[in-house]
Amino acid sequence: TTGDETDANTPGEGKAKVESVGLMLQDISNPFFAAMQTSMTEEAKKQDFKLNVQDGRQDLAAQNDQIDAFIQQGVDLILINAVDSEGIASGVARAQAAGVTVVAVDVDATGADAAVTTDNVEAGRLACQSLVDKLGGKGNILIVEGTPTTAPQERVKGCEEVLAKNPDIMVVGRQAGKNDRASGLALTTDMLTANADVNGIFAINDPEGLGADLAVQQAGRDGIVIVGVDGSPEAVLALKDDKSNFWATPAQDPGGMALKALEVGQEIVGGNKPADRVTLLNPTIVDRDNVGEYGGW
Amino acid sequence: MDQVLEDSPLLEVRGISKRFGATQALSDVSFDLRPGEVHALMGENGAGKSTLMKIIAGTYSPDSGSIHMMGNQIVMASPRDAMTAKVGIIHQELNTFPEMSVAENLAVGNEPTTSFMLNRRKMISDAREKLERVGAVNIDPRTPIGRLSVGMQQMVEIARAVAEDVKVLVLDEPTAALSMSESKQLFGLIHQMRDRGMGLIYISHRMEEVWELADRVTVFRDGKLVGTKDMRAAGRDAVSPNDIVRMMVGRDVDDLYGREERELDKVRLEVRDLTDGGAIGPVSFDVRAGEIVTMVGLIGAGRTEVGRLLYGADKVAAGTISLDGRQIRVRNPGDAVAKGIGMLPESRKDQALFLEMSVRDNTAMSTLGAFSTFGVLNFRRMKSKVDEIFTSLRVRAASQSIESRSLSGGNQQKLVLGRLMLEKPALMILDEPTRGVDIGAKSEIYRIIKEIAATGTAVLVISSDLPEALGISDRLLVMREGRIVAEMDAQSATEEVVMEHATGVYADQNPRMTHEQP
Amino acid sequence: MGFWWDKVGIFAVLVLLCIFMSIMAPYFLSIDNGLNVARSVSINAILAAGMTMIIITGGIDLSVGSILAVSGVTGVLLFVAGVPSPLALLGGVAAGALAGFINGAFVAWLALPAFIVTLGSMTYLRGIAYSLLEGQPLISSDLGYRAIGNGAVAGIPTPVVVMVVVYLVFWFILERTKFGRHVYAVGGNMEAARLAGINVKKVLLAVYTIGGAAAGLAGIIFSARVLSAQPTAGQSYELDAIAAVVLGGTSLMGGRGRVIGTLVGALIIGVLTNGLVLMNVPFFYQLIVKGVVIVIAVAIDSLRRFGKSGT
Amino acid sequence: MGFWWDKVGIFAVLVLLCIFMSIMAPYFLSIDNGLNVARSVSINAILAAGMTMIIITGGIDLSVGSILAVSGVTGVLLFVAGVPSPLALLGGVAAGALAGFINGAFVAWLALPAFIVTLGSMTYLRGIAYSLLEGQPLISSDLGYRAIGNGAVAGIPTPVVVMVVVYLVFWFILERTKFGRHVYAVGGNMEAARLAGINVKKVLLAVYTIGGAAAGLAGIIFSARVLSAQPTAGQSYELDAIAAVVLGGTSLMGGRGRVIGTLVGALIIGVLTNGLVLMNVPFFYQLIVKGVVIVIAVAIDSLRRFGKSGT
Ligand SMILES: Nc1ncnc2c1ncn2[C@@H]1O[C@H](COP(=O)(O)OP(=O)(O)OP(=O)(O)O)[C@@H](O)[C@H]1O
Ligand SMILES: Nc1ncnc2c1ncn2[C@@H]1O[C@H](COP(=O)(O)OP(=O)(O)OP(=O)(O)O)[C@@H](O)[C@H]1O
Ligand SMILES: [Mg+2]
Ligand SMILES: [Mg+2]
Repeated sequence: TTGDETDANTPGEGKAKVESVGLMLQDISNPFFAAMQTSMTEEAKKQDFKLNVQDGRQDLAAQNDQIDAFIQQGVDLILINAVDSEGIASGVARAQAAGVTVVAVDVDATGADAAVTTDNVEAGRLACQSLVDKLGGKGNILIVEGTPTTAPQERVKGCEEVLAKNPDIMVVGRQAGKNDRASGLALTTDMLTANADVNGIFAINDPEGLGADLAVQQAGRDGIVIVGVDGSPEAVLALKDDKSNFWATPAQDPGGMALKALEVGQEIVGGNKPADRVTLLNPTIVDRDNVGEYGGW
Repeated sequence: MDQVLEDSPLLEVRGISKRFGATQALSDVSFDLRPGEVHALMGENGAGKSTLMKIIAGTYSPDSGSIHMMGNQIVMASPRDAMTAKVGIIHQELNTFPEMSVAENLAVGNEPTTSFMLNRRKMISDAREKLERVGAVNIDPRTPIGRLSVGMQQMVEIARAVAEDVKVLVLDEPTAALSMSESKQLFGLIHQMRDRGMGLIYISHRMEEVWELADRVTVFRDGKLVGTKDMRAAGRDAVSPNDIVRMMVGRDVDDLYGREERELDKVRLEVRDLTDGGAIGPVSFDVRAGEIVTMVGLIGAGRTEVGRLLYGADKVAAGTISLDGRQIRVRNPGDAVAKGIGMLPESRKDQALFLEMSVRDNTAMSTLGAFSTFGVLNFRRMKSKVDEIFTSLRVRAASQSIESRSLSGGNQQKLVLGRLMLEKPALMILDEPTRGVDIGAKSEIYRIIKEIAATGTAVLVISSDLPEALGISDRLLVMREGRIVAEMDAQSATEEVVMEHATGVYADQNPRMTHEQP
Repeated sequence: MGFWWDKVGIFAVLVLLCIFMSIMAPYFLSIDNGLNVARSVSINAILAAGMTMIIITGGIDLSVGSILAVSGVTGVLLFVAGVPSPLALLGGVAAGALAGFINGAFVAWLALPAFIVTLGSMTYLRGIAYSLLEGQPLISSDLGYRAIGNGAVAGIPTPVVVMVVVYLVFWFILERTKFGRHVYAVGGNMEAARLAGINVKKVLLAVYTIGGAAAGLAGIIFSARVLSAQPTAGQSYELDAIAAVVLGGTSLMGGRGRVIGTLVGALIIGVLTNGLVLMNVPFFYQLIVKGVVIVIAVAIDSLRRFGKSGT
Repeated sequence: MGFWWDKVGIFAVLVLLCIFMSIMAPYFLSIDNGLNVARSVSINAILAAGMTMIIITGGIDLSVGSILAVSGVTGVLLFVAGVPSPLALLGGVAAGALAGFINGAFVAWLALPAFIVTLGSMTYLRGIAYSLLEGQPLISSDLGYRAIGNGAVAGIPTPVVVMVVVYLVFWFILERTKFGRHVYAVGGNMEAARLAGINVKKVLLAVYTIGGAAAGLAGIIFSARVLSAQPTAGQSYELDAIAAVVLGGTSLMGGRGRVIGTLVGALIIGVLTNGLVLMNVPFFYQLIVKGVVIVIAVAIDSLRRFGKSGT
């Protein structure tokens, strides 16, 4: 559809020229997803394809409409970061029926040709294992949950698996925030008031964890270990900051994940289905001890 | 009066025109006001009187023409400009702030301050002073104005305008909501102001008032000035009310009330010891089929309240209501309509009209059930029935689908009357049926009321217009402080006697009444 | 220009917008995309139809998004529990009507301000939607009434067909029935309506119940579209619905408005959203453009008022 | 019971709620927690103060949450760009005032309905907040005016001190100045206000600008509290602010209301949120309880109206 065909990127073995890509993110206002946008925008310039990025605003119906608009535009490939992995299935099917390749990113999407995801359950496991280890297997902790969408819920699930194996860890408070710094701060402040003896906090992502960190500092409480999830730049700063109580974050690489999904998608369009439908990118734990070696997003 | 002043008008408008959409409200009107005179404006509803006044007061800007004060052309771009020019106005419609106290209402736009802070104490003392000036001493400046009756609120509005140190005062139907005694008080005030050399423009549909007050009368018709009669120069006898009516309506209205004998049938409405549990009642009275009974009294006497109790608009605490010999309980207005009671409320704008709906919908609103099958409206039936009503009431409306907002006051009043007629009620309560209605429309409304009575309907009128009450009724009920204090035959009653009972101040000890109730 | 503009006003804005989009966005002007827009508009349009009636009475319903969620969840739960799908569908709509009825009860009987009543119910209904499913979406790929979200009738997507039927029904109720006249009367002058013998409370109760039922229907379509019960569904939809109503010329003061205008308003929002996606406008700028267009649209529309009053 | 209840009404609800929480939630009744509640309430309370004034004129401002975001972002961006922190702070407040002024211009000059104007600006201002930062939060741990969010004056958290000052100022403006009277007059009867010589447009413009400035101040506090510029800040805060105003007895019809009531309303919401968290009530049930309490609170409060009208 674009008139000026340049051969800047030579299709590798089986890699086909993908001319236009639709990227659907569940919530661009979250830095994690915004990082996907950034890396894809750069890549689009580099490889010279058309990129259309849409924000799902945590709304499944909006994502459905966006799929229809992408079909309309005749994109070759949709990279979808669904609000809900199964709720998006009907939209995915429509896209495929229209001949569009669909690759799920970060969160699997039922029926997608392929998926490149982080194991969010594993991320939750890693975070809480790190917390439990740091606490020496016992203590009182708080959990700051997120919005009731797939990724935050899986992280909590992973954490609970670890906690189940550590009966000396008591969850004394759990509240759900909005995945952001402000709600992490507000909820933690209140939970700290209700619980004089808190040793650790698990937050489902870094913004909430960093908000919890602010709450702990403002409350003048010492020795509380905080873990988040994501490995975001702010978390890295906190890990290097002496005043901070932030201890660890399982790092994911949103930008890399999006690029990987692009690559898989290009392969599929070129006729090479990957052996495994799902490419799992496992998170690695970044903590105060190894933060120096972490490359960041 | 100084000769020079006499010659140069205080206020003069030249060649004013104003158009609203398709309506030419004023065309090329020139008009003047001299110091020390009361200049009355008369004309049918929609003739353009209020529009001209609003232009003088800076509310509207004219499409063409100019305004001059004492020979100098001035620009009236906003109400502020009018204030600066010392032009005061009492608008036809109430312009109160219902959530504010009387004192705050009186101060709005001109709040007393010390340094930059509000001076509330002064606000209240100022208010007392202003109220005193118009003789409304019984109003507490701290009451929220929304709790006062319409008449009381009107007195506050008058106090607000009069208190200004104004040179020109416009009074646009100030007495429409007032009863005789408040009106008298106002007239005294008007005389004082005139004698101080102020110029007053007085708009009214009540010929008696104009006759009592005016030095000159100017008549408007269809946005044009028809003519001016100088009664001071020519002498009052040189002009007759009929001359003016003819200028207004274009024909004679010789017998406004058209008094005639009516056949009275059996008692339709029987009210016994009705009370709201508070200031109203207990009242007892009857109205017979075909009879027109009018409740008169001062504002706040409780007439409206009695009407509302009968109609189920307010809660009855005790007492009985019987219609055609059967005792009924009226729970709410819907119930009242179903049981054969109809009411024309006191304030058509606030309580009766749906201004944005068509005149047809307005007329049929209470009887839509009769025009529908299974809730689906039959427009043809509705249209022809409304047509019928409009013809018999002589409603002037461009079509049935225009918004009722665009009708003149008199025609709006007829819409509501038409609504009642469609209900075919056994009892019709008419609260101030001719408030703000021009003389031509008035005579028609009187004719309609009598026609309704002639069909055997019991008609209970509430009126503050004494000549009207005396003119159209068979019987009068005089109310004071929530009770009926006297009942009399309208034929033999006089204004003086009615006033004595209404005020409780008896001049002679031999009242010509049929009997007095306890 | 009074009359002509009065009728045409906002419709002209829609036409202009479509012309603009056809020029700027390739793919915009096609039957398929037209159907896309209609389908994506359908849920908001159905919410907005009920909202129109409520706003005409001088009220408002902030809880429509939450009602949508509760109804969608109820429908799917019923189906999953084995209730025959037509009944499950009706159950969802009934849940919406019940939620609306409760709103109406507070507004009509206790005379509480609709804004705060529905702000409250927006919150507790969301909580109910979550707790019905413990926060997890419930997937039902074989949902019995999936066709209402994904099917098509003679090439027209079913949600669009439902939307058209809903608008015909609302138009009929408002324009052609006694009840419709009463709705306008209550909104135009509540005291006058009462004194004219209208049972104001009953009208209010009915209007909120109907609005709730419409939101319930929208919830059913939503869940059929995504083949699952989503407790997060419909968040902040109330604002889009209200925007459609107001763009369509219905006054928030009550007493005036037409459901056809609302449909045009909903289409404006839908065309705008769709067109901006097709034009590949970055998300942040979409928000800016959308906000500005909403303000400009009402500004243009208000010209007719200026035209009318002559000032 | 008229007068007494009139004054006390919603305050009694607050007291009851506090008593209930003291019994149910350990730690609720402590100075520290009291300060927590006050601090967490401060942002909403400041938004609600401006909202009160706007609602008294019969208007509404749905954009306060977005203004908060834009102002917070502006302040941090200025600081990061090297502007001295008092000026950066003022810059943020000024950005809020400007946004409010634009709202006011549409409402006052074009006579557009405030609801739709601010619905539009809510959308475009959010877009602006995002695009200023390209969607990413900007962390600034050494923010020059961090004390306004995290500091304390004589043991009282600074945001609480700011809140109290804001309320004193608003109380003074509304109760003790001529401008305040004009605000009530415009809301009570706009036409009458115009006829009384009040410059209605100027009043409206001023009120929206002041409301915007208050939201701007809230934005500064927000960003100082989280030590960063957050483009997502303040989403749906407008509803909490309006809830506080209405709970506080201000009529959405305009002309009536008091800023002290709003503070009580904001505290009710704050105490409720805090208490439910202290009681460790799960999120879903919090929503249910919160929604129900809001409705019950206005219902209780409306008793006074019934008491008054006697029906
Ligand atoms: N704001 C307005 N918009 C449109 N038309 C108006 C407006 N104000 C007045 N009119 C029309 O202008 C004409 C003159 O109205 P105006 O109020 O001046 O009459 P009036 O002589 O005062 O009548 P009344 O005796 O009933 O008070 C009427 O046809 C009226 O409908
Ligand atoms: N001095 C007063 N101060 C306050 N309220 C008053 C006063 N006098 C009367 N009212 C109010 O007026 C109402 C009774 O007047 P109502 O309207 O029934 O009388 P009315 O005879 O029809 O007079 P109007 O001509 O004003 O309608 C009551 O609600 C009462 O509270
Ligand atoms: Mg007039
Ligand atoms: Mg009366």
